[in-house]
Formats: sequence, C-alpha cells, structure tokens
Amino acid sequence: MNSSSKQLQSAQSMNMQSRLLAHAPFLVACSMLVVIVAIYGSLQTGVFTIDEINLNTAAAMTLMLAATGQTIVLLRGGIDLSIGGMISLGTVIAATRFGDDPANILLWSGIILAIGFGIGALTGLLISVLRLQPFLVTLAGWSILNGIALMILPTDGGKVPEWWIGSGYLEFLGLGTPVWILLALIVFWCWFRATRLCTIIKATGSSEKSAFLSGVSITRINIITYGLSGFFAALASLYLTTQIGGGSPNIGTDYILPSVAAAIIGGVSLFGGRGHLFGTIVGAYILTLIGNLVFVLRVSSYWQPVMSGVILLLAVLASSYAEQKARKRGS
Amino acid sequence: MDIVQVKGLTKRFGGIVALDGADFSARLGEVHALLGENGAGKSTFIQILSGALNHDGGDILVDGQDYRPVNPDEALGRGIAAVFQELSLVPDLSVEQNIWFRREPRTWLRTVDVSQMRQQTLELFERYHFPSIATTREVRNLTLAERQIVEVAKGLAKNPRILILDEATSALPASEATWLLSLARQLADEGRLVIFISHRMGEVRAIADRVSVFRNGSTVATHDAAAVSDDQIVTEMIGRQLARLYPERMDTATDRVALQVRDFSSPPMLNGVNFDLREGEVLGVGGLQGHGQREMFQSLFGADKALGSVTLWGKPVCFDTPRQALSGSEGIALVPEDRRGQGLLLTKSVRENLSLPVIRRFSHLGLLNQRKEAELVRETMKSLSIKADTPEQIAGTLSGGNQQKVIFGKMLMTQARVLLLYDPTRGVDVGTKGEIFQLMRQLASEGYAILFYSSDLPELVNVADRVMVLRSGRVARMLEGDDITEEEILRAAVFDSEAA
Amino acid sequence: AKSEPYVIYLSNNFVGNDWRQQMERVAEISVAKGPLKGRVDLRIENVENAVQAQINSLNNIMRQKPDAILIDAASDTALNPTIKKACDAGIVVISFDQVVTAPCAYALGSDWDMIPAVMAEWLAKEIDGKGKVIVDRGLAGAPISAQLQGGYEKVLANYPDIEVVGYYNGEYALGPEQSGVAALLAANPQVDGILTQGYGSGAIQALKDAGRPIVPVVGFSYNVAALTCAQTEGARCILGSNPAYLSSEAIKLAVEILDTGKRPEERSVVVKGDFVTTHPFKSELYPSATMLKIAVGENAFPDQPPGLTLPITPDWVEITAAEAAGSN
Amino acid sequence: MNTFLSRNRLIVLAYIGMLLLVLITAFFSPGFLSASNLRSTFILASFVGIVALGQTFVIIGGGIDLSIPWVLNSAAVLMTLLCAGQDLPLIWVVPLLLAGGGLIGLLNGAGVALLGVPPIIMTLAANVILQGLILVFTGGTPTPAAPDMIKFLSVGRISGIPVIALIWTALTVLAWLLLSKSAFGRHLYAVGTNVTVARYSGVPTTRTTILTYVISGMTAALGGILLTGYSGVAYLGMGDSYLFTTVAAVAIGGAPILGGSGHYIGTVAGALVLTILTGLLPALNLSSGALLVVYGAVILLTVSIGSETFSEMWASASNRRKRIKEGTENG
Ligand SMILES: Nc1ncnc2c1ncn2[C@@H]1O[C@H](COP(=O)(O)OP(=O)(O)OP(=O)(O)O)[C@@H](O)[C@H]1O
Ligand SMILES: Nc1ncnc2c1ncn2[C@@H]1O[C@H](COP(=O)(O)OP(=O)(O)OP(=O)(O)O)[C@@H](O)[C@H]1O
Ligand SMILES: [Mg+2]
Ligand SMILES: [Mg+2]
Repeated sequence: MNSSSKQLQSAQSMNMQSRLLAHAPFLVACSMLVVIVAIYGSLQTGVFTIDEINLNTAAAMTLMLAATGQTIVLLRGGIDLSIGGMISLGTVIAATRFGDDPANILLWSGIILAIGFGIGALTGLLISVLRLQPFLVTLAGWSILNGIALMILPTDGGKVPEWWIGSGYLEFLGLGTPVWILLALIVFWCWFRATRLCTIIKATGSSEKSAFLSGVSITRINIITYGLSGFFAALASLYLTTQIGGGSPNIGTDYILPSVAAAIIGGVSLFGGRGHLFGTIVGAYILTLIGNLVFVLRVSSYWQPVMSGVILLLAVLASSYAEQKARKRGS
Repeated sequence: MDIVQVKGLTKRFGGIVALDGADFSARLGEVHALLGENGAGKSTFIQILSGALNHDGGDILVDGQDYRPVNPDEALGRGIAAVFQELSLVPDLSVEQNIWFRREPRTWLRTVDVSQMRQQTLELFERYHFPSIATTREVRNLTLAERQIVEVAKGLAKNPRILILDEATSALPASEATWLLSLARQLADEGRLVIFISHRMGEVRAIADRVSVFRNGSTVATHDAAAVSDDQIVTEMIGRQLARLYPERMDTATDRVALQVRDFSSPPMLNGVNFDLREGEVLGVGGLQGHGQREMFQSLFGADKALGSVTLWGKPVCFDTPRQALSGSEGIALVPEDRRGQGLLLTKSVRENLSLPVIRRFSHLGLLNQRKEAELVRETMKSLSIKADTPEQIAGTLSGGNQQKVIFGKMLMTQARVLLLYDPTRGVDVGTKGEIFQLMRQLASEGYAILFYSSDLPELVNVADRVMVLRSGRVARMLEGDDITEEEILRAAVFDSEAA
Repeated sequence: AKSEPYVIYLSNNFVGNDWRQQMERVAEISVAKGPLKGRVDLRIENVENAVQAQINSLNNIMRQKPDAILIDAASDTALNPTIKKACDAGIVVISFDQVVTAPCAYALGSDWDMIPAVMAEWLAKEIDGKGKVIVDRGLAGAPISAQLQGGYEKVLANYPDIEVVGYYNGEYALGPEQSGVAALLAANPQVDGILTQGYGSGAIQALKDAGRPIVPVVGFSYNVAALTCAQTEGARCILGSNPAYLSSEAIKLAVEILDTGKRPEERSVVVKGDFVTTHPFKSELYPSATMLKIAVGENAFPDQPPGLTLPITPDWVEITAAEAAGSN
Repeated sequence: MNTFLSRNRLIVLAYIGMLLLVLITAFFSPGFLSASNLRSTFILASFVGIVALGQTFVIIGGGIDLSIPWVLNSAAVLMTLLCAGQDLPLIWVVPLLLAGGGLIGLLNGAGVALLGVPPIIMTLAANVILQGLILVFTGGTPTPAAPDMIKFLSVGRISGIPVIALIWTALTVLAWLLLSKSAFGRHLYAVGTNVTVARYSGVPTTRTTILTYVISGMTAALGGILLTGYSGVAYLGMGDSYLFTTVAAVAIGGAPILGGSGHYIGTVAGALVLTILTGLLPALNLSSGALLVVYGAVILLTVSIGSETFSEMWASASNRRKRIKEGTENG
C-alpha cells in the first residue's frame, strides 16, 4: 500500500514537472521580461507608472497585432512573410482614401480589413491548391503587395485626420487605447484558444496528414489561417496610421522578422501545433523593451540588434532544451 | 442485402496499379476479414471506402446507393469510419482531444466543453473496456501500442455502422490484441460491420465470419471462415503453395560469444540486463510491451544512451551513435521498429536506400564508383528477391513487405554480423514472413548472430533458439529448448519467478 | 537660457553608409573644439532604418528631458505625431538632412530645389539641349529620392529634345548604380547623359565596361566621384553637395536658439554647398549657385577613403579631412 | 534519358525559363546580346551564383541560411580595412576571412545540429548579432578602396573571359562533384530527406549538417570579398539583397525549400534568371512599385510551375501518352 501511494505521489510530481516543462518556453520568456523590466526599472525612474505602461504598449502594439496573425499561421505550421506588404499597403490606402468624413473612414477601415483577409485567404488558397511552400509564396506576396503600395503612394505621405491620430492616444480609466486593444486581444485569445477552430489549426500544424485523415479540409484551414494573418496585419496597419499619421509604402518590412521572433521568443513552435498568443505578447514586449534597456544602459545603440539576437537564441535554446527533456520523460 | 457492394474498383498511382477491378461485398453484423499479400491493395481499398482517396473506376454501393466520398467526413456521414494503418492522431493534442477531434461537445460560447468531453471519454472507455490510458496525456508521449488503442477509440467515438480496422492489432502486445479482437466481435454482435485486416492468421480465425482474399489488386475469393482451410487461404493469397511458414530449426549456434551484455541499464526503462548472444544463434526477446525491449535495442545500436558493458566478438565496445555501431569490420546493425520514420528514405530510390550505410565504401579519392555500387545493389536485390521495377524505383512506392526487405538489405550490406531485429515482421504478409524467417535462419547458419524481438508470440516460439523474457527492464527468464512455449513466455512476462 | 552644457540628442535612423558616419563623426568633432567646445553634451542614438524603432527611440529620448533633439529622419511624415509631443514638452526639435514636415520642427538641409535643377541644367547645356538620358530613381519609397527625381525631370521638361529613356534604382550605393546603368546601356544603344543620385563613378565605370563613350554624368560629391571625374579621360561631371556637416550646423542652430531663447520664424533653414564640376558654368535658373573646378588635392583626395563626402568643414570650425574620415 | 529528364525536370525547366527570358530580354533590350553586356550580366550572376552555392547545400540539407547578408558584408568590410588598398596582405587576409566565414557557419551548424535550434532562428540571430558587432567593431570608419587584385578577380578578364566566370565555373564543377559524385553528397540528400533515417543508416548527420553551414559561410565570405572588387569599395548593407536572392535562386533552380532534393546546377540557372530579370526590368521602364510586383510574380510563377500539382499533371500526361503509345503498338 505504502509503496503504491508513493508511486502515485511521484507520478503526480512527475506530471507537475512535465507540465512545467511543457510551458518552459513561455516561462523562460516571462522571466526574461521580468529581468528586463527590473533592470530597466532600476535605472530609470517612473517605469512602474500607468503612463509608462501606456507608452510602451503603444510602442509594441503594431508588432503585437502583426504577431497575432503570425502566431496563428505559425500554429498551423506555416509562416507569413507577406504581412510586411500588407501593413504597408494598409497604411497607404488609409492615407490616400480616408479624408475627413468619419463615415468614409469607417468604410475604408472595413475595406482595408476585408482586403487583408481576402489577400491572406488567396495566399492560403494558392498554398493549398498548388501545394507550395508558404515561405516562398508569402515572400513573393510581400514583394507584390509592397510594389502595389509603392504604386499607390510612391513615398511617405498622404494623411489621416487629427482625430484619428488622437484616437490612438485616448485614455479611459487611466489606460490608453493600446492597453485596451491589448486587453481585447487577450479576451479574444481566451475565447479563441478554446474553440474547435483553434484545435483544428493546431492539429493541422502538428500533423497535416493526421488532420486530413480526420476530415479536416486543408484548403479551408489555410484560407482561414492566412486570412486571419492578413486581417491582423491590416488591423496593425490601421493602428500604425495613428502612430505615423499617414502612409508609408515600405514600413511593413520592419515587422516581418520581428513578428516571427516575438512569437518564437514567446514559445510558439516554428514547427506548428504548440504555443499561444500570451507568449507572443510577452515576446513583443521583450523586443520593444530591449531598445529602452539599451538606451538607459547608455551603451552604443549598435548593441541593440546584438542583444535581440542573443535573447532570441536564449529563448529558443530554452525551449528546445525543455522539449528534449519532455520528450525523454514522455517516452 | 449487403450494406457494402463494390464492383470492379480500380485505382492507379501514376504507373502503379494498386487496385485492378476489385470486388467486395459485406453485411451488417459480421466481422469480414480482408487478407492479401503486402501491396495487394487492401489499404488502398479501405482508404477509398473511407473517403481518404478517390477511385479511378468501378462502383461502390452503400445501402444500395451510389457512393463516392470526396473526404473522410462524407464517409462518416454514411456511417463509415476507419482506423488507418498509418495512424491519424495528432501528436500535439491530448488523448481526449484526439478522440473527439472536430466533434467536441461545445458550450454556448461555442468553445469546447472540456468536462463534458472528459465525461464522454470515460463513458466510451468503460463501455468497451479500454485498457487504461490517461486521457489528458499528449499523444506524442504515447507508445505505438497506446496510440493504436486511442486510434480505435477515435474510430468508435464516431459511432459508425461500419468500422474498418487496418492492421490495428499489428502494434499491440498480446493482451491488448486479444481485447481488440473481442471488441471487434462485440461490435459485430451489436449489429455493425467490422472490416478487419490482419496478417495474423490466428486472429482472423478467432473472429472472422467471412474472409475475402485480395491478390494484385483484385479479389480472388470470398469464403465463409468456417468452411475454408488456412492452407487454401494462403495459397490464394500468394498464388502458390506455401511450403511452411516457419523454417526448420537447426542448431547452428557455436560456442563463440558474439555479443556479451552486462549490467546494461538506462533507468527507468532498463535496469541491468545480462545475456550472451552466440555466433549462429537466433536469440528471441519477449515480454510485455514497454518493459525495456525497445530501449535495449536502441541503446545497443547506439541510438540511445545506456550504461553497462558490451563486448562484441570479445572486444569491449561503447557506441554513442549508430554510425559507430555500423562502421568497422565488426559492428551491430538494427532493423528498426518504425519502417517509415527510421528505416527508409521514402522519396529516394531503392538503390540510394540500400547503399546509404556503406556509401563511403564506394568512394575512391573522394569520388564514388557508381558501377560498383550498382552491382552490389543488384546483387542484394536479387538475393533478397526485392520486388521493384528497377533499382531506381522510389522506395515509398514499394509494398510494406518489400520496404522491409530493403531495410534488411541495407543492413546486410554493412559488415555487421550481429543483427538486431525489432519486430521485423510487423505488418508483413505470411508469404514474406516465411521468407524473412528463412533468411534469418540462413544468416544464422552463415555465422550471423541475431537478436530478435517480436510482438507475435508464435514467431518467438517457432523461430528463436532461446527466448529471453524482459520484465521491468531486467531479464526475467531465459527459456531454452522445450521450455519455449507461448504459456511460459507469458508467464515469465507477467508473474514473478526466479531470475535468470 | 538653461544651465550648460546643453543636453542635445542626435537621433539617426540609418548607419549603413559613409555619409551618415561622417555626419556623426563631424557632429562629435564640432562640439569638441571651436566655439562650441564644452557647451554641448551630445548623445547620438542610432536605429536600424525602421520608423517604429525611431519613434520608440524618440520616446526614450524625450523621457530624458533634453534641451534639444536633432533628427535625421526615417520618414518625413511618420515621425510627426511623436515630434509634436516633443515640441509640446518644450524641447527644441531640429530635423536635418532627411527632414520632417512637422510644423513645430526646424528643417535644416541642403537646397533640394536648387541642387537637382542646377545639375540638370548643366547636363542639358553639356549635351546641347538634345539627346537621350537616363535617370536614377534612388531608393524606392524614400522621400529624398522622389524629390531629386522630380527636380531633374522638371528642368529636363524644358528641353523638348531631351528624352528620358530609362530609370534605374541606384539605392545610393555603388553596386546597384553600376549594375542599373549597365542594364540600361544594354537596352538603349544611345545614351547621352546620366543623372545619378549617388556617386556617378559607378555610372562612369559602367560606361567604361560597356565600351561606350564617357557621357556627361551628374552625381554627388563623394571623394571617389571627384577622383573618378578628375582622373578619367574625357569625363564631364557635375557633383552636387550635401555636406555631412549638416549635423554640425544643426547643433549650432540648436545652441543659438537655446542661448537666445528666441525661435526664428522661418522653419526651413538651407545650408548651401558648392557644386564641384569638371566644366563650371553659370546657372540661369539659380545665378547664385557657386561652382568649383575639380582638382586633385583640393577637392579630390587620392589618399582618403572613397566614401568621404565633400566639402568637409563648415566655416565656423576647422575640421580636417583625416578627422572627418576618422582615419587618424 | 527519359528518366534523367523526368528526374531533373525542375532543373530543365529552370534552364528553359532562362532561355525564354534571354529571348524576351533580347527583344526589349537590343544591346543585351552584346559581348560587353553579356559579360557584365555574367559577372553579376556570378556573385549571386557563388553566394547561393552555400545556400543550396544548406537547403538541400533541410535548413536555410539567413546569416548570409552580414557574413558577406563583414568579409567585405574587414577585407578592405585589413588590406588598406594593398594587394600584398591578401595572402593572409583572404584565407583568414574565408576561415572566419566558415567559423560563423560552424556556429550556425552547431546551433542547428547539436542544440536543436530551428535554422531560421539560428541564422537570423547570427545575422543580427554579426551586424551589430561589425558596427561596434568598425565604429563607422569608412573603408579604403578594394585592392587591385580583388578588382581583377571580380571584373578583370583573361583573354576576354571574365575571371570571375572562371572562378564560378570551377566552383560549379566542385559543387557538382560533391553533390553527385561523393559520399558527402549522398549523406547530404539523406539528411535533408529524413534525419532520423539517415542517423539510423550510420550517416554522420551532425557533421554533415554543420558542414553545409560551413560551406555557406565560406561562399558568403568569398562573395563579399569579390563583390568589393565590383564596386571598388565595401559599404554597409551591401549584402542585404543577397538574402532573398539566394533563396529565390535555389527555389527557381528547383530545390524544394524543405530539403532532400535539388541541385546546384539548378541554382546556376536560378542565379542567371534573377540577374537577367534585374537587367530586363529597367529596360521595360516600369515604376519602382511595378518592379517589385513583377519580381514577386516571377518567383510565384516559377515555384508554381515547379509545384507538385504541376508535376503530377505532367506525370499523368506522360503516362497517358505512354498508354496511348502502348495501345497503338498493340493494335
Ligand atoms: N473540415 C474542416 N476543415 C477546415 N476547417 C474546418 C473544418 N471543419 C470545421 N472547420 C472550421 O472550424 C470551425 C468550427 O467548426 P464547425 O464545423 O463546428 O463550424 P461551425 O459552423 O462553427 O459549427 P456548426 O456546424 O455547428 O454551425 C469553423 O469555423 C470551420 O471553419
Ligand atoms: N501513395 C501511393 N503512391 C504510389 N503507390 C502507392 C501509394 N499507395 C499505395 N501504393 C501502391 O499500391 C499498391 C497497393 O498498396 P496497399 O497499401 O493498398 O497494399 P496493402 O494490401 O495494404 O499492403 P500491406 O499489407 O503492406 O499494408 C502497392 O503496390 C503500393 O506500393
Ligand atoms: Mg496496408
Ligand atoms: Mg459547421
């Protein structure tokens, strides 16, 4: 009796351990964020104020939105480089079409979101029908969308109304617009992760063959995931126009690799099937705060890319180490 | 009236004809066994039936109506569910998520109702007496046998009228296989149709009401199981008389110890294994699944790490990688468990697969001597009678048995004379099985030393010179001579007795 | 005036070329000697050519409450909302080189109306108002590129016999300029002039490689361009200058504003640089434009790095070629 | 012969595509076929081809190398700094830099093969870290002109033939021998097809993978050194365009991005296609935006033609032809 209850106990603690291991990548990302905030907070006054939270969230929000779509595609086992083109395209359409009329702005916001979803869906369709590698298709898509953006607006410019820019800085209960968007993202994910669709997406990322044999239509899933990615990229572009007050035909390129990096740092697997948006959000904060850290440390700003690279590697090493451990335990 | 009626079904893959006018007919309430050589077209047939593949020609009637499903969903709509030979589980989802995949109960928010799902899982497990598996474990952490069981649960969860089991028992240890057989019987008795594919005649005998035999993509015959002899079925399957499945036992073992293993351990699975394998001997390895057999084979081959001392032909060795195990004039070769995942480059040619382990031997001054390679490949293909159009045929398009032979061929091309065979006949048809056993005996007589694990007890009993039964990562008993019987092996595997 | 030294941040969006690096070096040298010595605590912040990164960096800078911020901007409009916040916080904001459109920030730069106009006029004169020319479009999406291209074409439009037969993207680097011109030379059997936005020497190299006559070339005054023009048989060039010491001028302007506490009405400040050319001429469009003749040792230095931008020093502080090149 | 064609269908297609492109370009650009232009096109293609050699090996092995831009750039910058315009130091500088490139490759490969970091992340991190380090190290010092010897190697000629074409040809032969005629090549294809199977077959998988990255690091460094000779100087950012150009060249050359097949012979065609295309597009006088659109469309088109869907159509068509032929023979 005694020995069997002991066994049970050890089984439970092992279960606990393996659960921790399963979340290791996310936990590592969280601890990194804590360390960065701690260093930052000890060197800079006023870090732990609502103002600062608003400011940093505003700085990270475009990346977070772009990375939300990227996370969904990564969970499905794909990758979307075309968000770079979509974000640029979104800003230039907004900057050239918005005008001053709120109704018109609402209409065009809707159109931009629809274009985002539509182009993403088209990408997904192409990937399934021709069975192409997402890396190459979305690479080409990036080039094409970026080109279209340049044709609409050859250089930075256009404009959005002041009140639209202001709406990016509104405050409600002390929290700024970006924080509310962040909360909305979190609520969205809490719901989304529990839906069938999310399970199907993860399953397809984990094993496309198994998902297919279980009746999943790969074409449909690709359309949905790449469509959502395009949708979130369009959303990111709308938010971005409140930050830059106009259109910028190349600006999206700056978000492609960081969006992947944010997700990976947060523990989303590049091979699909594993991870969640909370990790991505933490990853986006890390990437944004590194800049602040380099700034207050007063080292040459050349070190910023070096630090992001090292953090990216550390995060991935931690997760692959945890994965190996977990696998050993599981087998 | 028969619920499924198939007439003249054809299916091609590029130039390969998988089905060539197959006929089939089955009724509710029966277990209908499907037999045939590897590559006869059984899996292709049931994939078409279950909507995973489209057929090129012929008619299928279900309930007397035309039936041409474009995806597995549509098949399910007509009450047909399949447990595929290649499992369809998602590694990153839990057991219960897999079982109810895409059919999860939902809350008013349209999110998955987790507690309801758990409830349903337990009910399902209870109703069909499933072996216990924690329902929240991720499938990637399960053993092959456990996955097979979950796959069955997944099929049953759809509550189909027609359940297809494609070699579902092949990965199961004896007790679980027995459970599955009785489950199939129970389903048929509930008034469903079970289409059952297996290469183990004993299983077919145990439950099948009727038997259909496939050969080369078409149907040879359908019999009442009670009215037909094993011999006749086998003859129909392979198109000729099979002299005997098991080769004559010859004592070819010498006194020379080929492989000496002491205190071999890698906790928690391996806890100090000791044995000697002699030149010319076939040493069987038995025991319940998950008692260290896999770890032992993997570690001896250098694919996993373990402690202890290993002596090969009198020389102490310590392999960290398979490469070390295979290289040198005296090594160890493994025919691995997972044919597709560990054994073969499915998209490469038979030639490239065969010569891969020894490709460096054909290299002179950095350049390959391709003529020499081609020659050796041809010889190996011939001596193992591998059925392929040319050495350039892509390995993935061979039938399972021939794929297995290619893996054997790979290992024989190395100079290793200690062979580790991990369940080499899994999913292999009787004809080929016979050939493999023959080959094993022949190799033994040539001085090879063979360690042979099988999940099929009769194979151990009939082929091995001695049988070592593992329990909890230790050698529970070493059976010799007349002691080698199915009962003794099972007893040693399950009950405590004196250690060897 | 506030307590000295003034804390002045320089936010630079791009470090990937010689001009930007010379610009930063010159800024540091000009507060280390001369009239501004000891008066400015200069801090340089670089970002990797990403608008969002520069916005974040500016936010960080603002938190330090500096006296002034100098900005070489990633975008002429995208930083405006952020810059407005800085202005509202009472910080003097001066954009230079790639300037911004925010009304509260000073825009200090070369005369981008005059430079392309004079150079295009020169080229038109050199080819007698007729012929086929090719034009560099710079970097896709960059505001300055559009402005230069527009400036060239506006003047060329006055010459009905001059036809623009091709465009390429020179991207302000030698490699793309050379390969871009080479491709256009292949496509056009006759090319009578080349208007680059970059070095000009890449275009001359392409002409040589293709075995074509060396036609008049328009470019900017980098050491390598001046040297190539000076040393190539029959080369005819005009090089506009966008001095790297714009940063020094921006610092000087900031200190003046901080010293006096008075903010000049005129938002845009033009820094004039001389044209360097093999064939000086009198511009009709901008009679005030000054021309220097290219001469080795005076405005082309064989012993200095190719990427050195000329002219090197502003008139209120002495900066040597070696200092500007960072080669001592 | 027939099996050769069908096995290397994608490579053959790449060459057919190249010939088509040559015809189109010759039509729009009358001077295209002139000796001098062919020579300059070939020189430019050589840079892409040489750098893409390493990328081909890495991709066949199932990886991808995103660190190429800054390995290339670092080698170029360091070469000009160390040589200070003199030929003599090249004797030790070139081997040193090639070794340095190899070392970065070694680190990349070790991260991928030993630590299990996904190649995209490992090499991306290496790229940004290298970029930061080079900036910190050079501190923004402008670089002297390239030594004359390097200029000779990259744009010089020996009896009319560009020297670099000779270098490229030699490397092509070497790559062909390695891929088609050596044990290493077999190992490489095996590793790219299925690492586990390769390992169980006694292939030194770790070593093979690492070696591909070492080769890539070395060809990137070589490309950087030679490219300096083309423009006469090294400048920051000179490697950036080589990231996607090399990947695209490999893809156009018929290698699937997932590894296991493809050949450098195809990449050669890919490098030529891309270079001719960049020569053709200016001749069409398209806007900058339209250029990007066409560029993306061409990549999309080539990978579509190479897709499995098309190859199945091809296979079934040739089968039908065969059956028809058999039928007529019988009848
Ligand atoms: N076979 C499939 N392939 C791809 N996506 C699927 C598949 N089945 C469902 N989905 C997606 O998963 C989500 C949930 O699936 P479900 O079939 O429950 O759809 P639903 O319309 O929400 O439910 P209901 O059919 O009860 O109205 C849907 O958004 C659907 O797009
Ligand atoms: N996807 C495919 N592509 C090409 N050939 C295939 C494919 N699937 C099956 N085949 C071929 O079709 C034939 C029938 O295969 P199938 O898997 O149906 O046989 P089986 O009777 O199930 O054999 P086993 O007992 O080994 O499972 C074989 O020759 C096989 O090589
Ligand atoms: Mg089968
Ligand atoms: Mg539905």
